[in-house]
Amino acid sequence: MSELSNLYQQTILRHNKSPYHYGRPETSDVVLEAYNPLCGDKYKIYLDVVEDRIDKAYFFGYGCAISKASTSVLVQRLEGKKLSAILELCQHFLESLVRENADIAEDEELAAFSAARQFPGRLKCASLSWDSLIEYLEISEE
Amino acid sequence: MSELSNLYQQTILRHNKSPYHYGRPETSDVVLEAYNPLCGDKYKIYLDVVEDRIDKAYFFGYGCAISKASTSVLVQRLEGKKLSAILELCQHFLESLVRENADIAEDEELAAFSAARQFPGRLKCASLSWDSLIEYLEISEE
Amino acid sequence: MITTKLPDIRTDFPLLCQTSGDLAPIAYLDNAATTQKPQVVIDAMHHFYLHNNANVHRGVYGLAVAATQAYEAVRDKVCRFLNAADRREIVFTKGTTESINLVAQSLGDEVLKPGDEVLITAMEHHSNLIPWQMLCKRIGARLRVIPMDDRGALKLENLSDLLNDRTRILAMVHISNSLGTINPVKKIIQKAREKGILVLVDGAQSVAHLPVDVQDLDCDFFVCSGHKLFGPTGVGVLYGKKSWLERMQPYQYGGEMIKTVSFERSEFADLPHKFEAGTPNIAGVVGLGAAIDYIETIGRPAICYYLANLAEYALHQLREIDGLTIVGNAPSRSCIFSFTMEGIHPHDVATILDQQGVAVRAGHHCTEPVMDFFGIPGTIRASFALYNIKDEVDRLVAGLREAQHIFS
Amino acid sequence: MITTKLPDIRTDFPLLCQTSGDLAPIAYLDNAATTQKPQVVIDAMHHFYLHNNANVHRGVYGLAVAATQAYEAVRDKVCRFLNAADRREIVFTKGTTESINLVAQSLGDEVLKPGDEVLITAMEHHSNLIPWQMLCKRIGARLRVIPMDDRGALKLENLSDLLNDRTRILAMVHISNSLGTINPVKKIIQKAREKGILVLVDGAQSVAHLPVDVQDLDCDFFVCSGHKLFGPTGVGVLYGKKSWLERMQPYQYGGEMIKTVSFERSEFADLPHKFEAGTPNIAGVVGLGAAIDYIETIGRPAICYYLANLAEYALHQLREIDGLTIVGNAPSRSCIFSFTMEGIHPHDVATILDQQGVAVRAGHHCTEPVMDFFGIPGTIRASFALYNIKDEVDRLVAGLREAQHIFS
Ligand SMILES: Cc1ncc(COP(=O)(O)O)c(C=O)c1O
Ligand SMILES: Cc1ncc(COP(=O)(O)O)c(C=O)c1O
Repeated sequence: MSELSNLYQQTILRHNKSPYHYGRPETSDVVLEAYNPLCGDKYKIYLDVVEDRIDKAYFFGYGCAISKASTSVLVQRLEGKKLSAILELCQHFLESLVRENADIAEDEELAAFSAARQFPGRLKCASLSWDSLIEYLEISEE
Repeated sequence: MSELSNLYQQTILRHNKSPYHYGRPETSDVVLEAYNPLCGDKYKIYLDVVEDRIDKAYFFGYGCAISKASTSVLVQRLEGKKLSAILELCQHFLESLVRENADIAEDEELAAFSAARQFPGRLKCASLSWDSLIEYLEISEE
Repeated sequence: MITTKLPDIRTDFPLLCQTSGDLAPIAYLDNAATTQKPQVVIDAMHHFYLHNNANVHRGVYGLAVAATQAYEAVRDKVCRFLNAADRREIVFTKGTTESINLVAQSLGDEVLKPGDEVLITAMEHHSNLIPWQMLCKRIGARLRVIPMDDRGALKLENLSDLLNDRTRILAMVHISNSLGTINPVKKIIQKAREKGILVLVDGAQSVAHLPVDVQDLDCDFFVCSGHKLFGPTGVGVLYGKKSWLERMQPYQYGGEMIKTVSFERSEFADLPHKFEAGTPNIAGVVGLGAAIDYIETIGRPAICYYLANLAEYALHQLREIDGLTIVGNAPSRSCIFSFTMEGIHPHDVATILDQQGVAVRAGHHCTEPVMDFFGIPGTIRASFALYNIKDEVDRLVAGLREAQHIFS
Repeated sequence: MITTKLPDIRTDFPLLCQTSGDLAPIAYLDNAATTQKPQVVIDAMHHFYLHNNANVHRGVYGLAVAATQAYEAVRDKVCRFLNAADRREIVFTKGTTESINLVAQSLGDEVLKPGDEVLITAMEHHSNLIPWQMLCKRIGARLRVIPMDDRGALKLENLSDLLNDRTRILAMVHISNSLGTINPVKKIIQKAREKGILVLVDGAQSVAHLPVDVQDLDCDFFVCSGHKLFGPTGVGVLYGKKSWLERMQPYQYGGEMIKTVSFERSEFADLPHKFEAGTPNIAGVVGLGAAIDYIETIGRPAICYYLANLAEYALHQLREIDGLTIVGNAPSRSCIFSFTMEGIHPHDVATILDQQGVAVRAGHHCTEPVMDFFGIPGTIRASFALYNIKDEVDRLVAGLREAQHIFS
């Protein structure tokens, strides 16, 4: 059961129970949808963007502990950051789901999801919201 | 090669080479078609029926040695016979293709086709025209 | 022989006996998705490829004749297995989904006019829903639904409204793959017959659980998949009454399904070949034959009885777990259990069970409208087959408690 | 490595090594109908059922993930094997026949209007003829045919007439299964492209003989069958350019091919799943993957070169036989030989050969119009694969002489 406790460790369970900025703001500049048709997990991510920075981030929706916690830690890391830095972070995080990534390994909360490497059936749960955000960032970059 | 020479024995080769009443009469009472869509063999059988007897029989068409010889020996045995006797003969012949049939075993020419029992892929060739005739006889009986 | 104990058949299924390190063998509880294969089925296909492999129907040489005989012998077997009246009523397809699409496509234009109605139930698998939905859309017909109650049992009070003068086709699942409900298909078919409505029964789940007699049911079509019946993937069955199959257009065109062909026109072959265009899954059909032999050696009444007992035990054990809600509590049920757990998402439950060697499915089980009805995004589903044992129920329950512990 | 001698691979194919009594092993010369399977292919399926068997795509547990990975890995393999640009352009079907029917059905209404034309060749297999014939009939379009000369080579002089403003689809066989002709598909495709005509290539015979590069060919669709490629029955491939596949309607409806479903409407999944409704032939796909690995170990250029040599030898030997007429003498030919024998019906030849352990096919080979063109009801066909050897050509020739002897 050691691999297992690695995936369902305190970080993830805690974020699942008390997700960061979980709710629907009345207004927001950007609303992203992260949806996995295979399992039905679906989140809305609400962003306020000021110039090239994200000012406020919220999310709301339904899904498993992994996808919910992963969205929560994502949202928590967005506020105040530059879009370019966020894109880089997302890319590092996605890499960490496939192989060791030094930047992520140092961030204890993000590193918790690396255990998903042992659970290929759950990788998409960890990456779901990050994938949507990358898509948005890449489109706005163009 | 002993099974083989059993199938392609003199009777069959001879009838294939010089089939009995092979040709198209100018008129005839009944024309039957014996057609195997799987291999393309196709014969027309021309019958003159007088009361409950077959008076004249001819055939014409194209097919393998087995089907041609089998049609030839069939046609040869029709003339002058009562329809009911022909039906019985046909049934005995078809049986002889599946298992020993005493009546057929005595008729050297017909018995030649019993070797087809060893060649399930060729059974239909031996029975083709006989099947069509039975179908016709059964319908006219009704 | 009717007994709560099946002969010790687990060892017939090699995958169920695999161990790695000191882990217990897998408790495979996803049989509604696909079943494991007994060694005899694997061997039958192996034997076919080693000794009989050739294309069917047109070959003169011995090997091709042997292949054809092996293939056609299974048609006879399926005919007996479903108690069809005529072997030509058995068409081999690649699975339940293809069988249903074939009927919807080939029969649709024959029987359906704008304004007509097709009736399904509230618990259909997507495979028995979307083909009819698309057909109705194409023709301008109306898709109607027999509703269910919150136990997941069909509500039949208004059946005579739903089976009305415009109803042409009734397509319904025999056993629900997400609720476990066993529908009273025979009774419903009788009602439909009185009004001359054509009936298709989706037997994907039922063939492995119940003895099926298509003449007794008196359905027009019955469909199922080999892979849910201990047979190989890629092979399925369409049973259809001859009078219907004869009226229907071919579904696919190609080799083996024709009488004559020219550039101007083609004439189609007789049943069942009219519906079997191209080289079929010959080895797969042979494997299906071995699966049927296997099932008949054990006996379907024995299987049915055994599973009923196992279901009772499982139901009792699952009900003991606080915070577990069974979805699907119809009075007549099979050995398929869907449930949710308070505060834990189905996927998390499935992962935690997997780590304990218990394989269950999580999700909507290709029945989204069922999930919508219950207002849930998905369930955990444990589905049992003849080789499952009480010990595996216990392992499931222990795993569920562990999940609760982790999420507590 | 280019050599006239392939490594000694016969022993890889267990059926080819079976002997009974003191009979020689079978000389299997019906490879255009279906090929024999190497042990590695049989073992791959065996291994799948023993270790990985589960349904694909939706399972969370390890077994289901392993099954999904095994299945999807073959998509990558096929993608590389055909050199497709994108793995989503590879759709698994049950065979060539289904692949063609899928395209004709799902694309037909998209591109074809009354009065339009579909162009095929005079040497199409029924599978690449009837689907277009029926489509044309349904739409009110016209089916036209690229003619051939009496060697069985396409007559391309009037190609620009045939590829005209009304032509929407060109469907043609790469290697004729009854004549052995290798068609200059690349050259023809270029002409079609200039006019924006959509092209489907029937590669049922070519994939086992030639290296195929769909991007180099620049065809819109390429179709083939696993069982003619040393893989299992019941699995085939449809390659289609993404832009086309995206425009096309799904062919079958059911599980796995949807995004969301309600009783009112359904939204379909992305490529390639949109075209893979229902449980696929998972073990069959895994077997196909092993077959591709096997072919690539030997190398397609080596196979191609080996077969060209064998073809030359066979052609020379057959020409030596008086009273034997080869049907199909195109300058560019593969290792498939059709012929007739004076005074002996093809079926009789095949039976006599069978008794000598030589398996050939007799009949119209699902190309009736080709037989009509040559004014014959059928031919004897000997078709060779990479495991065939010169000794088998000699056995064929000896058998043919024996047939002549019997009928003399
Ligand atoms: C050229 C050609 N096209 C299509 C087919 C049909 O293939 P399948 O029967 O595997 O669907 C064949 C096989 O006979 C063929 O040779
Ligand atoms: C009730 C029901 N119908 C249809 C299907 C579809 O079967 P297949 O995927 O074998 O085509 C299934 C299998 O999931 C099922 O359970």
